[in-house]
Amino acid sequence: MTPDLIYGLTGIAVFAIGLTGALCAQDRLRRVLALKLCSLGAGFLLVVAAWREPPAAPDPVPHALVITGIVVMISATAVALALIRRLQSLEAEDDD
Amino acid sequence: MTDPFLILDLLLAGAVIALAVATLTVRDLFAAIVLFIVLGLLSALAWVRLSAPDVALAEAAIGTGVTGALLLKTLHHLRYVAGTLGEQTAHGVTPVTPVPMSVIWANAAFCGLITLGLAIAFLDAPLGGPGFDALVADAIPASGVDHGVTAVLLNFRSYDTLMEVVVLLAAVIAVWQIERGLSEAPSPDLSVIWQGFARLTLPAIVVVGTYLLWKGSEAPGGAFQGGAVLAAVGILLLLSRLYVPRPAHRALARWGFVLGTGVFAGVALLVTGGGRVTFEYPPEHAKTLILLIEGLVTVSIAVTLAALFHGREPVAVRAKEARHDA
Amino acid sequence: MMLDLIAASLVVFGTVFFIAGTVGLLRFPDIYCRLHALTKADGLGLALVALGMTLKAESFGEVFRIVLIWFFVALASATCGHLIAAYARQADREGKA
Amino acid sequence: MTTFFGIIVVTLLVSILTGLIRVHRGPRPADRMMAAQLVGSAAVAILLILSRAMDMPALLDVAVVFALLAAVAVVGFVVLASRKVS
Amino acid sequence: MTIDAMTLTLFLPLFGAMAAFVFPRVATGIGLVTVVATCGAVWLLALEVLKAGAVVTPLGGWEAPLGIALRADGLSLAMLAMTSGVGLLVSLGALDALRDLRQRQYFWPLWLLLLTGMNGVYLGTDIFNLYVMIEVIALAAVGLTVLSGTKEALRAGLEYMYASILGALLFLMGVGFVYLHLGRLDFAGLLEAEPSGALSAALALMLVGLLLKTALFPLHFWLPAAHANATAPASALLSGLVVKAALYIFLRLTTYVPLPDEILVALIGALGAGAVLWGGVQALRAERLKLLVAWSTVVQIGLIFIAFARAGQVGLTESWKAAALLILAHGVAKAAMFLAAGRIKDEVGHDIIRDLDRAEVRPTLAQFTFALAAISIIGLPPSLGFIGKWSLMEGAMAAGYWHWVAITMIGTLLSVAYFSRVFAGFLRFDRVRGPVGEHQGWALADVAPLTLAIASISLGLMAAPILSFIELGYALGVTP
Repeated sequence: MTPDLIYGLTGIAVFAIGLTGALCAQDRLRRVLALKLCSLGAGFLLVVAAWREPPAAPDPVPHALVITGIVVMISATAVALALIRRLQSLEAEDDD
Repeated sequence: MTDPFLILDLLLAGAVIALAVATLTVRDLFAAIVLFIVLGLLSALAWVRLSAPDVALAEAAIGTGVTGALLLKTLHHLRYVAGTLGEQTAHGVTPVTPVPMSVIWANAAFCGLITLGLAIAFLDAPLGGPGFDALVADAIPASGVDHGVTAVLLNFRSYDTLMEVVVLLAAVIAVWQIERGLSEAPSPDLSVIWQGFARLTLPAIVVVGTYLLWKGSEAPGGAFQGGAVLAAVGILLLLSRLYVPRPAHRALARWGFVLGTGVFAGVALLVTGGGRVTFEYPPEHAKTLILLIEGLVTVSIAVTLAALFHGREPVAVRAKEARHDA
Repeated sequence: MMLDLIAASLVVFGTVFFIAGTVGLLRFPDIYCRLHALTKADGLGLALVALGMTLKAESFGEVFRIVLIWFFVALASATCGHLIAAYARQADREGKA
Repeated sequence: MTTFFGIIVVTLLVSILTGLIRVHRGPRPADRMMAAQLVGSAAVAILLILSRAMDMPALLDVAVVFALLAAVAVVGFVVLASRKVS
Repeated sequence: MTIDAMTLTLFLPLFGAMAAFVFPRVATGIGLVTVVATCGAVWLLALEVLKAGAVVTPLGGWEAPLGIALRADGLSLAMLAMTSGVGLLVSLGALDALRDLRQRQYFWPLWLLLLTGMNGVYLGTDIFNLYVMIEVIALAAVGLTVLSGTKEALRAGLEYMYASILGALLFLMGVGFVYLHLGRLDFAGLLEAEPSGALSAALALMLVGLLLKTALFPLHFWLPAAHANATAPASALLSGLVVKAALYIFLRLTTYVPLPDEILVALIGALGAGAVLWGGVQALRAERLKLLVAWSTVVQIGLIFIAFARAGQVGLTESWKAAALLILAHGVAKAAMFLAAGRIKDEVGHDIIRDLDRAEVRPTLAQFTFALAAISIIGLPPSLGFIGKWSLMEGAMAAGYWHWVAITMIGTLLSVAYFSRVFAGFLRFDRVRGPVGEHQGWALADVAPLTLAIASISLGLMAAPILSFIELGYALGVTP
């Protein structure tokens, strides 16, 4: 049992939970959360792939990829959330 | 006796999975967001255990900090608009038709199958297997920086990083396009204590952000983490309404958004010539150029993330349009 | 060796405070009591752990950063305790009104 | 010493996980937020100890960021939650 | 400072986008100049490829796998040329179609960022870089989808956003598995790789993600609403160009890493057949013109996937040319069709098919354009669509796969049926009409779609040179 094994399986589980949520969730905000879980799972997988048995240093390339992925994901989240807010405002206007 | 760190890893892994399930199943949305933030913190801890402090920093600052603030703000907006902003609020915010349990179970079974397949493929793969380790070790002396992740982000794969900043730019343009108007919400009533807090912390946060940026060339840190920490200052200013965006500030903000991308792309083009291709920094100036790019990209990231949090182009709109935008 | 022992006991005491805070958070009946438990755990627990770790630090830079961390957490926890209490009281009043 | 640190860290983590029950149960938003704050502080403590146990001084920077963000999150919560409903 | 054509193709639209965003008052001018300049850069690059076969630039001087290389060959150039050519004409069409100042301000930066992303995809050779590029495309495309700001557009845009993010994340997970197994991320590494379980999982994740992004049945759920509710130039870009980026990556990946099993190839073909039938039926039932055109995109994508599967042969070595031709044909014709549909809606005031013949205004030229584009989409000679469909069926017949021939024929008949609903609205003269409106006749706005429609037909006459061009540089051959 090494950390990479434990966390690798964790990452896959988190990805799958996020996938289930993205397919099943109805609430708009909850779907965004589910997608964030997917991206977290992918991050786990890449970090695990970079891990080397200490004292060897890990491979920096996947770390850089995960950082890129995190930044890309917050951009996408921000756009999705802006859409949700605007949509809610428009729908509320209709109800009046 | 078993290694306590093994127990730590197992506990963390179990907690991460349990939190992921709880985030999607807990009925109250606010609780879901808080659980998600905690999940982000625990993932950062897990990544620390996997010797990835850079990623842990980025996840804590961007994936958890700024994202958490964004989610909380959106939830607040939705409940405000729906008129259910109270202590015991509605659980969801969008009108939904309930999904039959059978569909949920079918989906879950389907995803379970996928998990199984992925887990088998994962166990099948050579762990600690091939990678870029040797290539990076060979190339680092010529990269201009001493820290692997920074060398990858700003030299070996700087094209990816440029495009990543472009994604941020696209996001802020799209968000400005979607939402507009001035914030109509009243100033929050924050007491003297908060002002003392702000006076002490805001400069300290700026210092920490700059320190992270500067440190990136030899140790974990860098433009994205530093930028996110600086963005926290912007978020605090926006929240406490110490700074209120006005239509007149738009031009400056636009320059702020494109500054990093522009300089990054500009330098990439300017270094060409004399047998060098795009992005090929001359070795003797590599460190200077990388620091220049990082510094300006940090500024852009901070401004952009704060603008994404604010989430609207500050223009004066007609009263009817503005009513529900608050 | 002596230093190690002192550091270890400080860390243990800090951990005890964290556990106490958690128990308080779970068992205390209302929000103000829980807040009380929380701020104690935060402030003292982290202070003790940080103090223990400064004894084990290897360079001045590390000591400085640990002190900075403690300062931040203490400041933030005090401010947030105040803000949360004010928020809860305001919400209570509105609830009664 | 490393084993000792390991046991301490596990204890702190268990305390965090117990505290999460309060996040899940609520009932008020402020309760959840307080519990989250406790998680943040305990995570900072864990990082302080891990930085020695794993011999990675860089973790102190991660701890600084954790400490900052806990503050930002709570301030954000209070500000957003206390804006009046009109 | 000496900049090669390949870098220019990427950086010109990027700088244009930034300039158009910073100077919103002159965004239109900046945008037009940039698109024209990008066309020029693509032309220069095409000359280089004609001379050298394939052009490779290792960015930063770091060779792959550590660095990222850009590579242009015949196929990527064909895609680049289609993108910038169609993009130029849609930009001209946008001059008239976007009347709202705010829409104009935001259309240009978003469209130029979209162009950057698509050019990056066609030049990319690194799968993680492709992930970042499809995210650039996704965000810009969502921004364009909701440009009109209506509730329907926002709802469709949100669905599109969810589908896009999920598709991209599946792709990212696949990238993770590729790294786990191979330790590298460039195409050359994929080509050399030994097949294994982890690699198959990686490929499956990436391909499903791409199918979601390219909207193959049954993952097409987001497409019709998103494409039907956007403003006309945005619809033309989304339907004509954006879905092609994911298709292109699909084509590359399946060539470098052959699908491990014939059954999977057949499955993709079956999904394509499903798209042709289901999309055709939905197009028959559509009430609005733009919705019908959007459903026809679903049909056409299904057809392209049948072309992938047509040879029924693992590795798809034979079928990619038909697929490439269909991609090019659809890109040009669909852009023309959406622009024309937008013109019709603009002049008539609505786009309800049933009431088209009752309109008081007769946008004759737009209707003519629509009909011309329909010729290519249905696949009548001598259009490019016909050549694509013909080479698809020819190969299928030669290999004895009669079921694909039958599906293609049924799809063609269905498309004749649903387009005749529209033509009936255009051509019926028996009802009493009001006086002819003012917009009728030769308006500048009709020039762009008409040019595109004419191109979609006349390109069919140039099929032979196009075919030999896309083979340049071993586009999908042994040495990437």
